[in-house]
Amino acid sequence: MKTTYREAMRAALRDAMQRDERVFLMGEDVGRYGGSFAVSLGLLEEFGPDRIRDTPLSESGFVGAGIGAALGGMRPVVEIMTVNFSLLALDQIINNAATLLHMSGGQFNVPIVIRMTTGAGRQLGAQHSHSLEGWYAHIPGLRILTPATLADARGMLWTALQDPDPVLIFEHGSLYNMAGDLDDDAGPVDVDKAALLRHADGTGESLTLITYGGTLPLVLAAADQLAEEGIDTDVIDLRTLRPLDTHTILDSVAGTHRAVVVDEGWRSGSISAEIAARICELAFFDLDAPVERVCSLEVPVPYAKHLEEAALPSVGRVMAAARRAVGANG
Amino acid sequence: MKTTYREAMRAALRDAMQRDERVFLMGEDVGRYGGSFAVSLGLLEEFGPDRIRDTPLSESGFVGAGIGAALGGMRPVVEIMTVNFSLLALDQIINNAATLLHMSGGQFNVPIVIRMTTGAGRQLGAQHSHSLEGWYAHIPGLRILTPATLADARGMLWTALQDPDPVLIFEHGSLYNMAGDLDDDAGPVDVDKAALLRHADGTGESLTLITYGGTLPLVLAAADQLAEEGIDTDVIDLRTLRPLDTHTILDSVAGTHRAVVVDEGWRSGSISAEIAARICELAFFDLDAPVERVCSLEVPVPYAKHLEEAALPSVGRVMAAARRAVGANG
Amino acid sequence: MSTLKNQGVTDAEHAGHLLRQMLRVRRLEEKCIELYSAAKIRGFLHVYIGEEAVAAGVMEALAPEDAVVATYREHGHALLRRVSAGAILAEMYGHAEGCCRGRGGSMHLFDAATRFYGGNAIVAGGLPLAVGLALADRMAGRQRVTVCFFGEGAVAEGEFHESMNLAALWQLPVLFCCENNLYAMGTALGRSESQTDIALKAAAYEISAWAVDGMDVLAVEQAAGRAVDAVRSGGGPHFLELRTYRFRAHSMFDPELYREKSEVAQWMERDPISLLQGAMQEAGQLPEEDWAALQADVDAEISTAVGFAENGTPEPVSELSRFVYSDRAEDGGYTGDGGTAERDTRSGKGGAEG
Amino acid sequence: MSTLKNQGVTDAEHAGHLLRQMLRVRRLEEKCIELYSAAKIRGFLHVYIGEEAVAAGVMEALAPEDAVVATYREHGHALLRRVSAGAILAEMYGHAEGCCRGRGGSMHLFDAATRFYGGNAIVAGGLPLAVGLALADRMAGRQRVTVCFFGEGAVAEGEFHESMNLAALWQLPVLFCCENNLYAMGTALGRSESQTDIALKAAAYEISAWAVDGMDVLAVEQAAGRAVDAVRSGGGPHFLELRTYRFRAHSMFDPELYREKSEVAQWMERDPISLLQGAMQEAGQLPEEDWAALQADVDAEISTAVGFAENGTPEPVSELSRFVYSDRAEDGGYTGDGGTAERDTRSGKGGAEG
Ligand SMILES: Cc1ncc(C[n+]2csc(CCOP(=O)(O)OP(=O)(O)O)c2C)c(N)n1
Ligand SMILES: Cc1ncc(C[n+]2csc(CCOP(=O)(O)OP(=O)(O)O)c2C)c(N)n1
Ligand SMILES: [Mg+2]
Ligand SMILES: [Mg+2]
Repeated sequence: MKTTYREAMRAALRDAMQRDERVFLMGEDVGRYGGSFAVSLGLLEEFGPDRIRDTPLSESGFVGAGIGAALGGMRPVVEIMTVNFSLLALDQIINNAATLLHMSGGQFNVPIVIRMTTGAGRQLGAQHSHSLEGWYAHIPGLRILTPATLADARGMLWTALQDPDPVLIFEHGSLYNMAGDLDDDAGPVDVDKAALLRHADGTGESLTLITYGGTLPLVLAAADQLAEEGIDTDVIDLRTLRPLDTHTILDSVAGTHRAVVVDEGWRSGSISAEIAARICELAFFDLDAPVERVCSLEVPVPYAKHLEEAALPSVGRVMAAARRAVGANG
Repeated sequence: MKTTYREAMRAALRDAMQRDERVFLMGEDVGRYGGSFAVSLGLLEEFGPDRIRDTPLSESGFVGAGIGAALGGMRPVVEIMTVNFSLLALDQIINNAATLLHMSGGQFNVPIVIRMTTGAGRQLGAQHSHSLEGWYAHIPGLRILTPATLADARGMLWTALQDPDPVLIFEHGSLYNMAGDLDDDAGPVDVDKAALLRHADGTGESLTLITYGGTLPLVLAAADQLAEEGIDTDVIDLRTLRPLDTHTILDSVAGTHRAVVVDEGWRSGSISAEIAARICELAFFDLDAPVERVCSLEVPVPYAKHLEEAALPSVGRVMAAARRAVGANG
Repeated sequence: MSTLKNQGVTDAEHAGHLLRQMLRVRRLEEKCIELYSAAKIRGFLHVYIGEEAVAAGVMEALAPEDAVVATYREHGHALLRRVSAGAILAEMYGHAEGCCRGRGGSMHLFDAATRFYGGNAIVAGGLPLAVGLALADRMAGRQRVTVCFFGEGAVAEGEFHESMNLAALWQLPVLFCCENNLYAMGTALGRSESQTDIALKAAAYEISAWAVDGMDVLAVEQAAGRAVDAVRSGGGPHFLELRTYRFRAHSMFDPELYREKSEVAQWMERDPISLLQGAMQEAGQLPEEDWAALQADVDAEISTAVGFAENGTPEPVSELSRFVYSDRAEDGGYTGDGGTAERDTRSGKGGAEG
Repeated sequence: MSTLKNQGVTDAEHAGHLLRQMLRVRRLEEKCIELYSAAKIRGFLHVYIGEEAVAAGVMEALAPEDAVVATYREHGHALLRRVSAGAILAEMYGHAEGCCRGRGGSMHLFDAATRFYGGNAIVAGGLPLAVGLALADRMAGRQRVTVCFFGEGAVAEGEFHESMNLAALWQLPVLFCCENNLYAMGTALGRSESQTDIALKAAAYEISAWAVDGMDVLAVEQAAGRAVDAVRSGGGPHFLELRTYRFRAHSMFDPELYREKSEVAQWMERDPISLLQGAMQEAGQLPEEDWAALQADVDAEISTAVGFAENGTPEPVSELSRFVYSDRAEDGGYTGDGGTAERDTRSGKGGAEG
């Protein structure tokens, strides 16, 4: 079946609403407007305003209300229009959603799913271009999902709704229009494992490329071009940033002895730092070269196209890092 | 002069208020209550309610107002009672304070200083025990200071106030009662360089211990005990978490070939991850062992004393990591 | 006062019950202070002494299926919601027998059995939760009420505003109970609000709101009864401003520089326990021996609770990483139900090491 | 309307000025749409068409030393605050000649010279800034006014509440201008507020607040004049609810599913430009040739501005990391003064690599 990432997300929402009457969607403009990125377009007509619930501009209030509704037995899917506005709801996410289970000694779990658009690349300027999913992955008690494929856009939501604990789903804004084929019976997916999307066949120099979300397409493109240069890559789509599937990473690096991590967050304190640190900790004597990181430059993302492009990871920067890693064979 | 960390902070505030009439302190209970950690005790009487300004419980509002006042030519010192409540003000800190200079093409810098207590260790439970300074260090546009000594408690504030850009000062709650000697003429300090507080003299196995803030005392204690075991350490107090003084770290590791990073944040995505990643990137072929990290366990900090202690870094855990690093000589 | 004089003491048995409830809280709090001084309890400790009439009166209006959300000053609320004094004290001892297995402490008491949703140490942090609990009831068509307690200091927070608006906009079954004790730590109400009439502020959201003498337990009970009935029968959110006073310091660290001793003394003349006790005695409904028996009963309850706490055991350190994520069973499903969780068919394990 | 009929047109020259101001905004916005379609402008674009009377009326009341804080729908505010159309368009082209050197774009116009503090793409994010700017003036004893524009959607945010309270509590010299165009993206006011009378909400903070016909530029000007005078003379914060309507979609991506075309058409009958133009014509104050000349003038201004933007240059990529931290000079001091910075004696450099 031909579909898009947006449609796959919508199908997942529709499916969840049909399967479980405790599920409802709540957020700014999810209803009458059709969703700011048109993900929920048409669902209001299908499920009515109670279950496709438009909220006022009150991020802290309605995220907190989602947590309360989850405590009250519902299965809320709360949409924060973009990650940029989630900063207004951080207290509720960290101090309530992520901690209630532990503070209550196991009595109150919070089965909420919070979805938000993330990322830059559309010239929206500093306040609308944050990539903070890796930053959120610092918080114990949260599960962080980053669907980057049609199958994951279609499948991760239901899996998240089955989780008794809070799950945050980050959808990169540049992916919504991604089109492709999806199995007609595509459904829930396992989220505990990273995906090895490309496997180095052992010919030539080899290298592991690790990424997730919005940068996956460019990493795959870089892998194709690197192959032409004789650099053979494993490509790992992390899929879940917390908890990280360290095994898949280490298995790959054990074979390739080199890694490049790519993410759109700012470099210092990025999820790439965590991955690099883990690889160095756990595969230190396997490594033939330092782990390379390709992240966003540490500037508020500028509006101008040429500046924004220069600030973000690119195929060129990934290839340069890959060449460095391979050349650094010590 | 005998003093305490608390008194040194107070002296710094008093001094700044006297030297620059644009400086004022604003926050919850800084005035009539005397400051929730008694840092500003007595200042209301000295400077009056305009400049020692009690605010309502409105973290986002008064932090944003501090940013506005800074834009308006004042030099506000905004106290957020603890880092835990700063989550309510994150939108203002990240989307305004940290980005205005860049978004405005250099027109509007924001000379605000935001102080807050950080850290665990006093059985305050999950919502009152966050250590998020390393997490804040991810944000470009901010400068992150973590005074851990009397000299820095006395000296960093004025330096921060001279900075044309937003500076966040994190004061670990366990340090306020720390007593000791301070020069009578102690004053502003450079914040661009990490401090090498102890230097391995080259006898025996050597190792770099890297930390900051609330864990500095325990790292120093561990260093003493390690010396008795014949493990000789450089101890680095980072002092500033953003921008990180990578040079001081690399210089030390070039001599010791091993490092243990200690911080109270949760391990995944901690500042320790960033430091470990940088060391591995920049000193890969110098290293004799993987960089060790000693962080808090990834749980919301529990109330019970024995559980809390088990969750936090300790002298014992630092020593164990140091021994691992030394033993792992490959 | 009028309530106490005219109507309250008509039902002596019920008045005696209320007196007992308030006294139980008072004695529990006094014991907490004592145990804190003895370093048995640590962390922050905020006691409710002086404000007992509020929780005592409001809890009377609730049914077991209702829900309660409170603050860090919530020992009394937990107790009157029927969490045992033993479980409360054991929690403050950091023991496994505590209502949160020692993980929560004084500011984070929780109890699923009585739908007591905390304990929240972030001022105003519980309000959105209460709105959500009420939303769940509303969507599920249940006639339950959620009661949310918070101090007048919380009114300045943005979350107060967002919660009022959501509750009113969606006409949710929630009762907001603002415990106006005139101070937020050292900040007097007049220094934190441009409009100090809190009930009026609530009314600006089109919420039915009224102020009540929070030292008069019968007045509180009556007002809460009316409000809860209205909420339960579909009347939308209601709001009570309960005018009260905290007799003790904000917490164990507060030097109380911000108020006069005379002000405290004046309010103590309206001690809610003495008021009711006096009214009952005046009406001849509280013979000396009943009063003595009542006190002895309560003392016995508290000392049993202390014994329970003292004899508790520390939660094993090996359990430290539990409850970061819900437990998973061998088959990959979730074991705990935490009130809401259910099994699923996933494999793997969410570890505490991220 | 009464204003327009009775009093406004008494000063034909001034009315002509206001007409010109509104028309300048209208033409600029129309040009933006055109340039967006031509992909010269990118990102999000929110135009002010239909709401011109608000900015035009309010800006008249301000002195050069006053400050303005606006939203992401702020091209008109910037223009009428005297940021040149060229600098605005160049900014949207992402050019170095733009008022933020291409870093801000449509939602982030800033200008230190005219004290135009943006441009803020976080709904309600500018309100606390305005409170702080006013606080600085108050503390420094300056008689300046800060005006803060925001949409009615912002009223639901906690930051609105906190800002109202702080401004009122501290009696700060700030004028809040709520541009009530009835929709926040697709959310009608009645679906976001339990109390839809915005001025009444503001009054609940003890702020003098009144509602104004936002399609009547003379009424806006009059109300703003009064309010600014009151604020400047120490009367504390004031609040205007300006009732207006956006004729176009929320942004270039909005399919406008949430409102009827007929509703839009009805409001367009009260187009603020046509209203003033009509009243002036009726009063014989706008001869056809004056109107034609005015239009030609404005068209010329805009096309000059487009030329300026077209001829702009991209900011060099080598400058990308500038302005993350203030520049430091060779001697370690800071070079830029950004309106507030000063030199100091520190050494070293804050790099973009954290
Ligand atoms: C968001 C937040 N800010 C600050 C604090 C610190 N704090 C704890 S209690 C308190 C006072 C709250 O006063 P009020 O709401 O009136 O409740 P009361 O203590 O009087 O019962 C403050 C400022 C906090 N816990 N949370
Ligand atoms: C905090 C936040 N939440 C959501 C958004 C997305 N958003 C941008 S404009 C807008 C509508 C705002 O409406 P209103 O305040 O009435 O202003 P108007 O667009 O009508 O001028 C929304 C929801 C945002 N920018 N900021
Ligand atoms: Mg209070
Ligand atoms: Mg609007």
